[in-house]
Amino acid sequence: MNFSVVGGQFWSLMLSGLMLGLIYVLISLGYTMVYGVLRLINFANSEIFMVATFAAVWAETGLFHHPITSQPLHGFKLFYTFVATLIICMLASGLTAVVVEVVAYRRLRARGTNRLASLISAIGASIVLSESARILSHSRPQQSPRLLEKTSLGEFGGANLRVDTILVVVSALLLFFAVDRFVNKTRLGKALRAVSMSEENSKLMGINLNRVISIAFLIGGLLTGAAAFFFMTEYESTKYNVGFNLGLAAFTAAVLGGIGNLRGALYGGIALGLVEEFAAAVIGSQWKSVTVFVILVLVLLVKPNGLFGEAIQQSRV
Amino acid sequence: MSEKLIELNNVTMQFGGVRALDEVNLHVNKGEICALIGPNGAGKTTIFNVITGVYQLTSGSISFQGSDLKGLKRNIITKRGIARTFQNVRLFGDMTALENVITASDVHKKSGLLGALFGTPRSRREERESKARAHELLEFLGIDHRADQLGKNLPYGDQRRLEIARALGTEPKLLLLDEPAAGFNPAEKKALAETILKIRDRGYTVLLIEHDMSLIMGISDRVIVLDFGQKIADDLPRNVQNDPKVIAAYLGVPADAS
Amino acid sequence: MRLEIKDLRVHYGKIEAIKGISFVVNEGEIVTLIGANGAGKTTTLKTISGLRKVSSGQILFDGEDISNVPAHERVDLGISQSPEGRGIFPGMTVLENLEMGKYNRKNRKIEMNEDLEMVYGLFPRLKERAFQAGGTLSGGEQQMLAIGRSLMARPKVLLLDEPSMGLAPQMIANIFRIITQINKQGVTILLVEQNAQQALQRAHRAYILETGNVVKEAKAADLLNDPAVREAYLGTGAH
Amino acid sequence: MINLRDKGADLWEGWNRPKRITFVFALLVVISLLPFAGNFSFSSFLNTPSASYQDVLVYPIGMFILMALGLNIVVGKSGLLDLGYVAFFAIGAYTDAILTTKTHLNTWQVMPIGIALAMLSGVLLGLPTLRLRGDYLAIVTLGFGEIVRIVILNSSITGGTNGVASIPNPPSVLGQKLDLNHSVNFFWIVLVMILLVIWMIRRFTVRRPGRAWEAIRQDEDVAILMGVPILRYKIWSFSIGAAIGGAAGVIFAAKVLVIAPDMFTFNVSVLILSCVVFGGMGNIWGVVFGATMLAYVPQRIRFITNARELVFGLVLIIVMNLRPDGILPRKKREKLSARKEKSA
Repeated sequence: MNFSVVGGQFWSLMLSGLMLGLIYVLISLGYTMVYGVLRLINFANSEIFMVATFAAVWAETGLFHHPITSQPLHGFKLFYTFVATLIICMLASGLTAVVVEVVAYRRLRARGTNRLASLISAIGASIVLSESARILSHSRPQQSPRLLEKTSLGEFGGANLRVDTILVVVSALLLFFAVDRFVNKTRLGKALRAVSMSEENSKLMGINLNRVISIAFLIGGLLTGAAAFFFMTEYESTKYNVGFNLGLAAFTAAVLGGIGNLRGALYGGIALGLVEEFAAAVIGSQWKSVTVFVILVLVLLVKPNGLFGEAIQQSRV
Repeated sequence: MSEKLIELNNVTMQFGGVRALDEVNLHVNKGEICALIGPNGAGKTTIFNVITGVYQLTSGSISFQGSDLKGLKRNIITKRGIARTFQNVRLFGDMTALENVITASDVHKKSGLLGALFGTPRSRREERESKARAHELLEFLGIDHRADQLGKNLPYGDQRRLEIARALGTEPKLLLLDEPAAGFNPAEKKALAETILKIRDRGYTVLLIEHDMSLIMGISDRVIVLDFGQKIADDLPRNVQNDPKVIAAYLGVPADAS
Repeated sequence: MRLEIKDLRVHYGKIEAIKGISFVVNEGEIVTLIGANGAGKTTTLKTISGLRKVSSGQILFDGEDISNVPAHERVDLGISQSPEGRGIFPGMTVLENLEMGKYNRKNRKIEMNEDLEMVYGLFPRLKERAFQAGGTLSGGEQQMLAIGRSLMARPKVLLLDEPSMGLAPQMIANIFRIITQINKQGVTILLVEQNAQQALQRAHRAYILETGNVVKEAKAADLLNDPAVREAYLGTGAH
Repeated sequence: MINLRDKGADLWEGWNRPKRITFVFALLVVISLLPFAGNFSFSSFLNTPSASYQDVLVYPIGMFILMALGLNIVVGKSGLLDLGYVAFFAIGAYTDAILTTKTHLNTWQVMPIGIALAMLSGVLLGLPTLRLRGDYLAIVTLGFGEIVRIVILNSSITGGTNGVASIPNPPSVLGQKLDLNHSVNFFWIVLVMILLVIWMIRRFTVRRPGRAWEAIRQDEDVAILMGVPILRYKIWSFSIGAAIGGAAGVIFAAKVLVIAPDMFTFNVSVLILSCVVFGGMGNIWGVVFGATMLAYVPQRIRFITNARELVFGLVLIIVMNLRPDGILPRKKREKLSARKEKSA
């Protein structure tokens, strides 16, 4: 235990916690979207994340042929790589999510089999994804080129305000508010909310249930893909099992905020990111995931509806 | 004065903006067949759910055999002597009829896992007794020939009868029947009426929700009418049938009268 | 737009809930199905709107068999159902609920204000509460919202499931007055109701249902004092 | 598709007592002689590319069957999805590894300790989490499995990444040596454990605990309204499953002599779950069949070995979509007498 660390690094821990938290937020929306319409946990979401990290590596090295060096990109090159890779990541995971829904959920739902069955088939899908990646990548970590300069823009209370961190934080926040707006203001978004409140009454409104469910998977996937892209720009390395810990953490964030609740996911993700960074600083980074797990169990015990569970009725997806 | 078995005092149940039960007072006497009727959405099944502990009361209290049921776990309430059937049949479909009943009668058994593992004398005796008693209950409901069939494979009528047998398996003092005649033809209804009377004659107290008025009028000692979450009548069947408030609740009042 | 039900059978799990019923709703009519609980009224409506599967028989809408059309497409055809009880979206505002009613309409945007005004005209209460969450409304207001929402789709046939359920008498009379008004604006109405007095006063024709069968068909007015009605609800020996 | 289990059950019910006893006895003899089947030239195909047939019988086949039977109590019988089953296996294995290397206790003396520790951790995990709905439970157990691995990885007593080496073999039983050259004896030990577990499950199934589990699996809400103390029975189910996992872990450590954290990943939990699901949740023979197939086939066919988990994933998806009840599903049957009556 080393509490003295916290004092000196307070603001830099805050910043890195915020960034990690926002990545969690985006992934946890993958869980939350699906949970909202199906009342089921999308077990494969962690692997949908992994797929997008691989897509990022492929796009940056395979498609744009950027060498793996510590030299950041500049100018137009940076711009098109950033935008194109982000889009490719989002599409990769969005499509994967839609396929997972068709393969692992749709048929079982039509048959009305029990929850255990769809849970197990989703686990199956998640294993297929991660194992395919393992075999294709020969279990080796995949490096991605440096996109952004890791230089400081200035200091704030001892924290380095780095370009990349700030860009990730800002983009993630923008994406979150875009989704929040989408769900609350657009016709499709409202259909998502309607289905989460009552399937039967949604049908009476003329809503095509299968389509809405696919869209929930798609949006969840797109966001998870964006999270994967930000993760790669920041950490620059991935492996076939990268989704496991991140998935667990993001799920914890979703539960923390009250699963199925958009704003809850935002608060839950940020809170978890901060707690994790501080815990890592104080008790050692190898205990990061233990912290996550302990928080998960505590929340489920004390407030099974999440910390922001009360709001569920209002802003459920 | 007959003895009150269960008593609901000012029971209120609120869901969101809607009051499903509004200050309801009612009781069931020991040994009677009491019917609970009322239009759709009047709160009848909600009464069953608050009695069996499925819902926590918003306010009010329920006393059973003189003691408060507040805060008791659902399985303990069953153990105290309240058992129920369900509006939509909810059997253990993958168990045989016999196992369904034995599972319910396990509530009063003492032997645990070690007993089961090593086949202690008590465990063997209890298993024997349960089995005999379950057969006896199935016999009583007229479905003992179905004992070894799976719940889900039983014909509909026998599923309903099995639900009653299962509820009786817990040795209840109060038996709650939720629309036991739903989907029955007249002959089946008649047979069911006789069964309910026989159940009462065995010493059980019955509270039933039912829509078939002729069935209710034929067997109940007392009828309680709910409307809009409130009790609007509590009387002998004949009186209830001619109570203007009850008729209005069911048939509505003419437009000009309101 | 004529709605014709031919020898319809519906199973609910193992129970045959509807045992071969036939009836007709002509254009411009209010037809009511009355009968005690468990007679199969709600199941009939849900089958017409597509929420329940048909076991056998036909649902003819304007002469076409729609029994295999998915529920969400039937709305586009012009069949709207206002569900039993509190079938609104509790977490959405009144306005959002009403907007959902137009979910699939082609001229959604153009017609929106017009239709909102129409619904607000019928139920001024909803306008006052436009920005309040549906779940916080009283039972009567929720019922108004459910009816108003189904009108937003500009249905040709409106299916009303127990609009009086759980309402105070004053409110019941009010709702039924509005139902007549809607009908006068040209909407054909199939009304399922337990409150027989009101339903029979407002409807043109009526069918009495008993345990999944039609037992009687008549002009609504003729049934008002028919002992058969009372019998259907309160059993034999009532008097 | 025909239900093989029902066919088998019909046959069994048609027999009288002496016939049944003869059959069981014969079956046991055949099974215990299985290790020798690889010795003949005509059956040498049983040997797998990586290991001798006798070794494969012990690990993975025997161990898989044992663990799958344990997990089956939790998932198949009581309907609780446990994705962290590997944790109990790891606890058993490390208990044996640490105690036999650092104390004078031998494997058989450690066995009850390993079982007790696994059970205890099952209870500790179960108490707070078994109140949760199914999918939450799945995630929490998954997390638990991971936590146990991380703790092992980061503790000094467990040897961290390197694990524990030179774990002693168990002492001889009835004069039969248990070491690398005597896989047959290990097989017999595991066989006895499997038989014990089967005996236990059968006892529970026909009596009160089995009914309670079955009721919880089918309809938890009704079960509690019929008076079943569901939390208590869930915890029993959980901890008995854990105990079997722990026992398997102890024997595993004693057989392989070296254990390391990477033997106890999430994949193991999934693998055992696949065995249960593939064979038929809730049915002993289905589980035994599933475990045998999924343990042996990837060993035998080399190209699958690398893609083993991938195949398991596919198995889960395909089986759930096509036969949600597995290859040999749980009791769909009624006693012969009941069916005769119906058709009559």
